[in-house]
Amino acid sequence: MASRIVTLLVNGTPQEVIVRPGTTLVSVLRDQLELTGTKRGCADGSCGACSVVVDGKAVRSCLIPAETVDEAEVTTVEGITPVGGLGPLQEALVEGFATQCGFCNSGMLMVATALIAENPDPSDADIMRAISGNVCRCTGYHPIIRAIRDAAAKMRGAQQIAAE
Amino acid sequence: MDDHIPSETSGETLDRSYFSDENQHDFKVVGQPSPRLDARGHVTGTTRYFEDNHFRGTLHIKVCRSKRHHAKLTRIDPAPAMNVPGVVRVLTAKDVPANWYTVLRLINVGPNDEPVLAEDSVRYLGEPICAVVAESEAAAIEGASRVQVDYEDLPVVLDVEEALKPDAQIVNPVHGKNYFEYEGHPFRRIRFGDVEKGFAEADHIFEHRYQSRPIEQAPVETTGCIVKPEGDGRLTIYSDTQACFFTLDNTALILDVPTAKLRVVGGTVGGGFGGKVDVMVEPLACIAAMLTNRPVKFVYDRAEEMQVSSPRAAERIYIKDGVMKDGRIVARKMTFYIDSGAYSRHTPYGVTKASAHVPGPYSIPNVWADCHCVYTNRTPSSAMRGFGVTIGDFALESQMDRIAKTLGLDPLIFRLKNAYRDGDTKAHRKKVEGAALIEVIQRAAELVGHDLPEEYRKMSSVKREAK
Amino acid sequence: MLDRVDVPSDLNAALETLAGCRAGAILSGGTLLMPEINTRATGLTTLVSLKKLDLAGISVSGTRVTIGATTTLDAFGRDERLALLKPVVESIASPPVRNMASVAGNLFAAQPYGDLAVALLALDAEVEIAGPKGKRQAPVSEIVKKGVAADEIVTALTFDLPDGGSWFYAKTMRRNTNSAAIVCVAARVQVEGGVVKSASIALGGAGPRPLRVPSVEAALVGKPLDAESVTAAAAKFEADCEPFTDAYASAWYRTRVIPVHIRRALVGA
Amino acid sequence: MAKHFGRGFAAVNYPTGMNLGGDPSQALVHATPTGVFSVVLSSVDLGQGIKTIAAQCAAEVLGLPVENVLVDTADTDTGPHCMGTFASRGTHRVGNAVIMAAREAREVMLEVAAEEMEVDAADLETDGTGFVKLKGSEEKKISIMDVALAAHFKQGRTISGRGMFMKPRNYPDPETGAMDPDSAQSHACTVVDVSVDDETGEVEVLKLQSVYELGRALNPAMVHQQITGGAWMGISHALYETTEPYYPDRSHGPVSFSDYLMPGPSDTPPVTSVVIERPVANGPFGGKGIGEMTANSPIPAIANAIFDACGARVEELPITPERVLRALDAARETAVEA
Repeated sequence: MASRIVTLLVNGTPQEVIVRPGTTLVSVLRDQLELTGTKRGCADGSCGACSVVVDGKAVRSCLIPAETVDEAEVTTVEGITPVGGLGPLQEALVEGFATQCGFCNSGMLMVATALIAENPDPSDADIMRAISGNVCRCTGYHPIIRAIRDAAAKMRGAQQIAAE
Repeated sequence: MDDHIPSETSGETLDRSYFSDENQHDFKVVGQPSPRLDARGHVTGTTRYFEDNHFRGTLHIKVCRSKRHHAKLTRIDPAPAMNVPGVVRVLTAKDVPANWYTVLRLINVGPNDEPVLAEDSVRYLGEPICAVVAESEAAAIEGASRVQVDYEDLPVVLDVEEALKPDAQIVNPVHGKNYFEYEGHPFRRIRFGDVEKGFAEADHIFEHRYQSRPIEQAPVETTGCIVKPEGDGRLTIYSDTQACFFTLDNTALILDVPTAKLRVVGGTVGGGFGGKVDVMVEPLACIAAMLTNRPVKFVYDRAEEMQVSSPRAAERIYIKDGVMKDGRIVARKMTFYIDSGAYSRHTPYGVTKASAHVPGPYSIPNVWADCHCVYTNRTPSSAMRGFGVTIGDFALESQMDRIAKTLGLDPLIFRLKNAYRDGDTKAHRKKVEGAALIEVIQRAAELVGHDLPEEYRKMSSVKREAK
Repeated sequence: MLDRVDVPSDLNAALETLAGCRAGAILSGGTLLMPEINTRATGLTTLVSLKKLDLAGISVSGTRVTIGATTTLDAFGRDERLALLKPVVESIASPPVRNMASVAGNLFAAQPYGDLAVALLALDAEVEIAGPKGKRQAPVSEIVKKGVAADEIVTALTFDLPDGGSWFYAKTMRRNTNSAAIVCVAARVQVEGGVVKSASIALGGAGPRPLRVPSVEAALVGKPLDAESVTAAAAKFEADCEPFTDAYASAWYRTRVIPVHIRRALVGA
Repeated sequence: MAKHFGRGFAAVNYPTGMNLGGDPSQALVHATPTGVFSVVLSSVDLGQGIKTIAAQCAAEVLGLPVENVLVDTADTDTGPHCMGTFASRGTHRVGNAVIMAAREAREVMLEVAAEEMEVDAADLETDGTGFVKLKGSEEKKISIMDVALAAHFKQGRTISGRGMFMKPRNYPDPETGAMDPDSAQSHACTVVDVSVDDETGEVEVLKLQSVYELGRALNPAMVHQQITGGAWMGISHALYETTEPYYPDRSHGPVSFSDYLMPGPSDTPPVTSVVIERPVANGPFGGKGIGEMTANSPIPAIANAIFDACGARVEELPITPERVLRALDAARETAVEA
């Protein structure tokens, strides 16, 4: 059984990890890098709690053997949290009472981050499609949808101000 | 799909105009939408759930489970599992100091009717037989698949009414019959008034059957724990239990150790919904930790959470109602068959909770209920949000609708006619206080523009109108 | 348990590894295989990832489309030249899964998953396969039935893009998004002179694999494409289908609604 | 094909707590030297929000902004006993225990303040912003931080309190079922609009409106969280969920979120809710439980709306498209016979 060194750029920081064959990305993040914001809710891709952004795309980190993403750029919930504060999506979830048990939040946030990066003005339908694979058992989804839309609007506003 | 715009059309209102003489206040913090204390932690991924505790050298448990609904175990051979690289130990029933338990023994509900690990028989598909402890999850999975188990099939009981027939195969030998016994009775009883007299007087009889199926709590975080042996000989149990001391005390009984040896750390859980009140993972993880002196993690995978952890019980409910022409219900008889699966867990308690809910929020002079807690060869059921009531409400309120539709009565007026009010006596003899059924119906009618005649708009839970 | 995960950058190396290992499997998007590896004792020891093989990409020449095997469903769905088939892709799973799942992988999804395979079956797609003995081609109908050999790798898919008026696709689900099919209908129906000239209708959710319904197709040819003749033709589905029971629906239910969904797919309500 | 539209109603009650096994919870409250108050529990937050409710209850009693209250839960080495999080008991039981503990701590706090201010403790009150003040005066006041410092370093007192709520165990009468199993009842009425496709049996919930009575909404935003989430779960239970789709047969049990059916983000309608309050004397500031019941009334309301829409009475859960079609078939047969 040959372990391998895998190099990742995680939240902007270069990381080298030694992985046993088939070690999944979620395991590298949580167990080796101790970035425990990314959650494990299943191991089959159906809950969405482990969603992270790899090379600009939201993916399921539980379905990715680390060897296959050598040299990839990975963003986790830790990477979207500004020092000393909250990002707009995080702030909208808090203010909109869109979090209850909190376990789905990281995955939701990463999927929403990827969505807004690509589509700064998503419709409710776009948001619902984007998070359709992320299970939330507490909120009934509507507060989350609202929060993502509010955050997107705020981010557009901020961009406009920056542009002016 | 594009038609749904939740944020535009959903609305949330607090209306203090009802009971306004009772609900005025000058609180400063209470009644305010204070931000959740846990929200920032949740959205930054810094909230610490049990699995976020990381200890070097942690071992992993996976369980070898029954592939049969009901069988004698003629052979359990863990040796092939031990040959898997990374497997450290295989736990069998012999390793569990007090293998037979039932969680509600803490409140003197017995008998102990379930083994932590199966001994000579299995009584449901997925019942734990051995626990494989390994250096990695993959090795534990591989090991669990290699344990050799030989079965001799026994007749299977899956239907609750079949289970209660005199010649039915016994599911659980501890009970010796396929039902939980309530102080000498084969079911929990409610007897109030004379239900047969009520039926004889009634203008109409309505008799219907309702059936639900097991439902999974489905928290996004599955059931699990990490147990860490400490230098002082104690064990710290990082757990997502819904009840820390309940888990601690039950675990100590199974381990046969003083409670002072255990410490449970939890309190922050990724959803429960009743699915984390059984004590399923902590005892085995503790035993493994004690035998290896290593931290041990035992977390259900999603399939275990779906099919092996206790669901909301399936219920079969018969309701017979006697109703007068004017819509007054004069007698209600309910028979519940609540499917406990192979063992008790919390279901005997839920059955009593179901009985206390009969006949719903209505004042009915004659009420009868027989609430059976039935053993079958399926995954034991246990608590879930609304335990004992949710399915009863489906049956009761479906029944109410059928009566109203058949008699041509407005569905809200029919409920108002029968609604309980302060001072009424419920079927379980408790005096009604703080009733507000009438008011929520009145406010709902207003909310949806459903016209109610004035006499029904004027009704009050606080007192009955003079006749 | 896995003792090797290879990420070769050369197809021959991948084929060699696959041929030389005891219990190997191809890893493409991982959305079908990894759940198995994560939760069950699969017996697999080697994974050969196709990720660096340069098999992703879409080329269109006239109406002929060639899609590399590891093209993600997401990339497929974004290609403006394939906009007609975008609804097929968007009916599958959720965006993060589509960001991973590959076009070729969908051919091996167990029913009632594999909606792209249903569409490709209606399009009479061809599958390009590389093996130790070289390359071969096979119709998608054969691949969804028999699969490929353990030492072979699907490298590409080719098909003719239908024109908008002749293409029909409708997937009935239990949820609006992210759901397997109750029934999935994909069809290419050409109408000439007011009557159906040719019909190629494929169904998902109607049997153990994506299947064509020749009895329905035959009954439709020569008839106008209207509710009446489609209803009559759809009624013949049973000769070609083996509806099954799963957690989503019973065989009884699928049998009952298959003709309804064929009609709705082809002529709307 | 036709789409049929219908409306259904359901009205329910739900117990707060369940004391058939005894149902206690405890809380400890103490001040830090700088006047931050720590509430120590072993209660579990599953997402329902007990940490926030405990902080609000303590802050209200102590007269502090909620930011000055910390909640430490749950460690069995340090936290006092709590029976657990279930039976819609958290707000009621733990809330009451926190209030009792906070009152005891408040009493000491006022005594310490009285000594510092050289007035009678009975003449003092809190202003809710972190000061203890003389009743009727705006000038004569002392910050709670100064009170705590004085207690710790000058007067040598602990500003702390112990709280407990227990409704003693009740035993049902085996013959009649007479019992006193709970502390209060909350109430709800739900109105649901649906459409039913009579060819496929598919049901769409178009609108869900509810009115709840729960004593006192201690945190209205969190009450609405429960209502919105519970409505979703109610729809899910009504139309989608089971681990045994062919019960009592055990085949085809789902094992992942791919095959265990629940509605996704685009499958449920907007939820409108109104909350009315009838405070209960035994509750924390009049509050009762609402956590569990929000999934209950939507289920029969949906069943009844389906009947209203198309005459199909489905007596089984979940109300799958298949069961709707079979009920429609049965209704048609009955109509033909009639």
